Amino acid sequence: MEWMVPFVFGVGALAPALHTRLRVWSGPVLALVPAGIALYAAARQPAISDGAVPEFRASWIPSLGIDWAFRQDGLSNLFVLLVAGIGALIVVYAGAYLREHPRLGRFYAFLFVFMGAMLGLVTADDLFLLFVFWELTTVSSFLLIALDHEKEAARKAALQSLLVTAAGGLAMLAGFILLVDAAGTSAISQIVLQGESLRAHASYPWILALILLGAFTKSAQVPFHFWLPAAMQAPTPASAYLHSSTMVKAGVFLLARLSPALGGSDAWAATLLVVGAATTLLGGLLALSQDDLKRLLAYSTVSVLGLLTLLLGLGTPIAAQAFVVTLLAHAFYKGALFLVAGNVDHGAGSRLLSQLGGLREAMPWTAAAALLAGLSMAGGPPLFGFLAKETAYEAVLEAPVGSWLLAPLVIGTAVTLVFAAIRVGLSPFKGELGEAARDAHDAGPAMRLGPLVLATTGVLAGLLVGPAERLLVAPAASVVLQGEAPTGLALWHGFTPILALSLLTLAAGAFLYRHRERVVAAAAPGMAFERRGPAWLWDRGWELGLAAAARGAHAFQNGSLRRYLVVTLGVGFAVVALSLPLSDLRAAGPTADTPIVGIAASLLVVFAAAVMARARTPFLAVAALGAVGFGVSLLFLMFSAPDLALTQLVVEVLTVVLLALVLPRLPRPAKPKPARAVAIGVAVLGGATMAGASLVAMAGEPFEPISRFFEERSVIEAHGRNIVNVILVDFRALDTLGEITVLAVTALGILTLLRRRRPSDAEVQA
Amino acid sequence: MTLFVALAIGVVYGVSILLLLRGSLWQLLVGLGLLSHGAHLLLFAGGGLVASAPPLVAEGATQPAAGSADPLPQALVLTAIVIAFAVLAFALVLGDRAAAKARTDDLDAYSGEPG
Amino acid sequence: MSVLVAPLGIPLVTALLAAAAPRRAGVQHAIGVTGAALLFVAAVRLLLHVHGEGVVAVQMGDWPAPFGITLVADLLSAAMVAVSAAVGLAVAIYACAEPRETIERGSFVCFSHILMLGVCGAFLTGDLFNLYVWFEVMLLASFVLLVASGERSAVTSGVAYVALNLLASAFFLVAVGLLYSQLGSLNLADLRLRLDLPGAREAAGPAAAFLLVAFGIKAGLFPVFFWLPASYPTPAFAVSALFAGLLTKVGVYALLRMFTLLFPDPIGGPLVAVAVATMATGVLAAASQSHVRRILSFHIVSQIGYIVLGLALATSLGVASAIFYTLHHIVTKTNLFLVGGLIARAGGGESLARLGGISARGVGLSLLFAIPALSLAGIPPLSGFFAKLFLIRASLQAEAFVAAGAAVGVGLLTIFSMAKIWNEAFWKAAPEEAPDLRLGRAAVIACAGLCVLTVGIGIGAEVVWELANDAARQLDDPQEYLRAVLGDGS
Amino acid sequence: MSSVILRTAARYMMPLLLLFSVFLLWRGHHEPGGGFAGGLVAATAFVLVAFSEGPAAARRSLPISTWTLIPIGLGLSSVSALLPLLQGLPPLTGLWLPGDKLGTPLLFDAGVYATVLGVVASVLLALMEEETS
Repeated sequence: MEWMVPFVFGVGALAPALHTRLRVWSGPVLALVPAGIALYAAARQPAISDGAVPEFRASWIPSLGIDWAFRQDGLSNLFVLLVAGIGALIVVYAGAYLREHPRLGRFYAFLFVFMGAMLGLVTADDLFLLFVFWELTTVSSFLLIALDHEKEAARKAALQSLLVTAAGGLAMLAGFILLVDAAGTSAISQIVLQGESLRAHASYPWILALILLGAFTKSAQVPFHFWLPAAMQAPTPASAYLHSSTMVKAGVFLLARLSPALGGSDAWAATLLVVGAATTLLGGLLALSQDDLKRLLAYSTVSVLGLLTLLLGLGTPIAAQAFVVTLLAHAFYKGALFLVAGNVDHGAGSRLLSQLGGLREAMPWTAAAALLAGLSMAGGPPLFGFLAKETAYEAVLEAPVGSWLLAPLVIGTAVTLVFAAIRVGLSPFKGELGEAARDAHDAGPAMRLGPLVLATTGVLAGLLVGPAERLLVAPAASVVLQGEAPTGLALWHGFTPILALSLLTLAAGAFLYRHRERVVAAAAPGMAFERRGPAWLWDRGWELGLAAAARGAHAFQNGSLRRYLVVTLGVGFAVVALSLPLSDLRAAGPTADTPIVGIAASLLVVFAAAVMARARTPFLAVAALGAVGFGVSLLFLMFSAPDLALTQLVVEVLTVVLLALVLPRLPRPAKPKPARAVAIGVAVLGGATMAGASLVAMAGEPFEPISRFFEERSVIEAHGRNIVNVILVDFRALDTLGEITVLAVTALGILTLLRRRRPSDAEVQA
Repeated sequence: MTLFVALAIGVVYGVSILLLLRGSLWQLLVGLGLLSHGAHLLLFAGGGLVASAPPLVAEGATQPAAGSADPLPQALVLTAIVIAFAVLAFALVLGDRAAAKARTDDLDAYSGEPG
Repeated sequence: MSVLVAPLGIPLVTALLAAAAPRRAGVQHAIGVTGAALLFVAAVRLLLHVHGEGVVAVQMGDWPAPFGITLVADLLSAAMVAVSAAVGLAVAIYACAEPRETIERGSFVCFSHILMLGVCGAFLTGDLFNLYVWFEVMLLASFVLLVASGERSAVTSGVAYVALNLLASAFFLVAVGLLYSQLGSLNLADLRLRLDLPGAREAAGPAAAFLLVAFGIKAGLFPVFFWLPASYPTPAFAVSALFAGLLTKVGVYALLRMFTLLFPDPIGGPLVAVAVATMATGVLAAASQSHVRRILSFHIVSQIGYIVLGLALATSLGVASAIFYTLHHIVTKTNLFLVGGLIARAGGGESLARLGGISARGVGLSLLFAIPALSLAGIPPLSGFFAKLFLIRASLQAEAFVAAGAAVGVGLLTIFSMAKIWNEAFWKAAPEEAPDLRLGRAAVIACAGLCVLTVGIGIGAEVVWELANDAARQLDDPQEYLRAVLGDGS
Repeated sequence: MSSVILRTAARYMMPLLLLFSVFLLWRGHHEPGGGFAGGLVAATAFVLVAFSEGPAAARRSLPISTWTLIPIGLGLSSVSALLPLLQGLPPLTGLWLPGDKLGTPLLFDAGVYATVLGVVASVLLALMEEETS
């Protein structure tokens, strides 16, 4: 099983090349890969249902405890079967559906990357490894939604889904880190054994909140549900695969996976019940008024995802069973219906219910699949969807808390789903031929295969409920429960209240359908709300946030070098000023002598600098700068630095020459700008700080400086009596080597700049 | 003496900051030239101000006279002076080239922001 | 000894040769790529040597420490040199596909190797003033590279770059003076010993503040990062890629070195706040840009925030995370700037509004962008994911919850930025007929090589993390460093 | 600028200044002076001539281009830095001829002298040439 992910990724990488070779056969050939994996998983399933748990574990990043670890228990393998099995059908379907699409090769590649990531996600036995695959599904979903990326709507939808799910993913990562920290291991199979101690852990509330955020965004729970209908921009095969049967289930999968560890607390139950209930209800209501087949299916998917969350929140054995059955049933019928929608779109040229009708004869195969899948969705016996509805009813009726509220809510939502099922499964095919379907034709065999197989599976699973329960449902449910799963799933339990409710639901749905115009009209305001709901808030939030960021960025990095200098100097000197020990600035250093010439030189520096501050012309400023340099040179000379004095003097002469050459060529302001108050403030701060710093520098010398060594060795070992020079060319010659490199670079740089001058002058004159 | 030198350093820094913040290209360049004097003086003064005792060894002696000035800061300042000169030369030529393109003394034209 | 000298000698000699050789592109590139390759080999050799045998030091001029200048490489230095040499090699190869004029007139090969000399010198020196000198070497080389094109945007932004960086240098120089006046030494190891004596740390407080300001500006911390986004988008792509990868990271390195070796006491809250502010302002500003290299430049600021956060946490895990992040960032960011050049070439500009349809030019370019972009955005299993994972973990363990939250939020905005470039440049239909320029095989090879590194640091995160962890441990307990520099007498 | 006095002065000053600069270099190891100061003084000599007789004349007064002095200087210093490697000593180790009068540190200083002279003279002359052109 550890080979599945790299193998599928590898196939994905080769897919485009394969596609250019095989053309129309690429779909069927590529489908062999997931089909093989599905068979492999199916072959293992009997053993797994008997309690075997194949494992693989190899060390990846030992210092983090991250392993390349996989585990195939009942829940994992159920998902492997779904992902690979449906994947095979989707690949075949896509090969035909997107036959004319110029990017079919890329589509395959993305799809296989997704498939590999999804397989990894459901089998990973390491939280961080799971997260790796989690993010890869997000990225591949992004790429698939915008396969037609010339359309702006597709790009926007892709970005929106990316941001919503990535935001949740990042929160979840933080939650994982805390969880791993609390549990002391990142192995999921270990973590789920520590439920009690984890729930008592101090960071449990954070862990729970952050991980739920990740699961809810991924599984399109209210208020993050909006990205899913928008994601219907994806080509239909991707919608059927990612956005109904597999990827959106990753969130609830994670909840199911971690429910032994995190579940069972009041916070868990309350959050999942409230969010799940809100999601299922809202999804059902919003589905009522949809005209576009895919959007209708998307909202009904949201509704089912909410139901699944709600069931996990209940936490009872029967709820766990209902969870697995609902999940399976939904995967079959929703996958089928999406493909039906694709066929209708393909064959009749429209996905709008208001334009469709009477396709029964033109599209018999598709109609048959639609009917079966729709019946399952509606929960009609003897299909698997019927079982799903019955167990779900049972679970909410027996809910430990709030069944008085949950039961009517779930049943009411089920009615809306019946209504939706009839509209999708039946209405396009019966009655008169719709306006958009004059020359409709049924899809070819490759596109019939998927819907028919999926729809039939729903029937078979219903009829063979016994084996299905023993082989698929119970092993998965027992993982969720960490214990014995309930048994006794059957089509016929006698005349029970639940059966009555079930039939009532169907009847109510049919009743709504009879008055469909009024239902659709009555539900339409819901969409107005939706358009101003979380999606609107999310988009506006980004818009406003980015606009504010742009304003902020522009106000800060505002293109004023003057401002940059003020802030840099102001902040710099403020930081430094804070560090000065004002209390013990000892003014009198160890040097007692105060030669008159020294005082005069200092005052010359002060005076010349003051002149510079007031100078309005470069000429005066340069002369004053020269005077400053002369004063500094004098100070060097007075205080025992003849080398410095000499060098400074010559440099000063050369500096004046340099300035005299360049400054007159610079543009001159029309009139000088006044010194701003803030500039004066920063200057005072800087000047005072540096005066203070220099006092600090002159005050202390408690340590013997390393230069004693130079004094002792200069003559004996370095054979020079000018210690400063010996330091420069021997003791610290590396500094000097660096310095002359700097000089050389500067000269070459100036040369480069000067060479640039001439052509630009010519340009100016031209 | 330390007070006078500290005063000189403070004023040199204050004035050079003022020049940098005038928003004028030529004053920025002159200010950078002045700034280096302040840094050199501080580096130099940090080694201690010792009058009339240069770190030279008399002919025939093996060590300088006791109490002579610390040679290390002098060596550092010496290289710093030469570097500062070279950097100032580069900054001046760059300023000249930039001014030839921007054709203004207003510093805000030299901040690299488009528009 | 030669393991330490080679990373300095090779770029110096290469630069001299390039300056002396004829200014023909072919000759220059031959010298440049050979020099960069040799430097890379030398750097890897140094890393292996330090990894195997511990900290190495060599006393220049054979004068004993702390009196002469010591070159010293611990794991941090060696790793930084190695990864810098790797991106240096990639840039040298990439430059072969840059327009001839950029290379010939700007003496790119000569100056880029001097830049590498300064970078390696800064990483390898064990002496404070010598560090200043290497900073100047690097800075001057970057000045010249930045303005070599002579174009208006380059020379005008060059003024801002030069002015602000000279201010930082002045702060640095004052710090050297203060530290020497207080402690009487320049050798970093010796300074550490002196700082451990009673009263020394208080006396050195102002010097520490000056160092913080100087390296804060160099590293591009909030609120003193102005010079960076102003100048990085202007020069040739090979140049800005070199800057993006290396310049700020030398500042970061200096911060890491100073505030572990010399001043190990945590700065704490204020620095965490600065780090968070750096992350946030950088990423928010990036989100509002619509020019490829401006977006990327602001992201450098943001990523520097992450790195400094690791340092600010002042835990061993935090420092190790910071080192890991730095290594990842150097590779990834250099690559993004290089690929930015390919995008500009393929789409005829850098403004997102005018770009489009690049994904139609083939899978290759798309992948070259997607890998570093996804890595920067922190998508697993690429290097950036682990970098963020380590950092968030370190923050949570240090109970810096706000910082961890900020790291997560900034991560989301980074994803947004990268997706924005992707949406606009790659997916949007091309607004106008883009010139069908050739990308240049050398450029593609360089980018692909860095992509492999990014994936490698991700998949092989264990190796790099071990390295970062060991490096952090050496910083945490400097005994080995001190012994290597000062001998057993310390 | 080019008054007769200046020109005459420059003509006599130039060799004197150059001589003085070499003297500074030579004695620098023992008395104030050295490569930096020497190189700077030599550069002023060129600037002086350039001011009085124009940059072209200043260039003519030296047999080689001021630009070539830079790599020569850097080369001299680098060679003296790397020479000790041949003996297995760390770079920049001082090697002295018998008598301790001549050694690699002096060669190094000569490199400094040449580099400083080359850089300063080249830059200033180039700027002045621009001015006159």
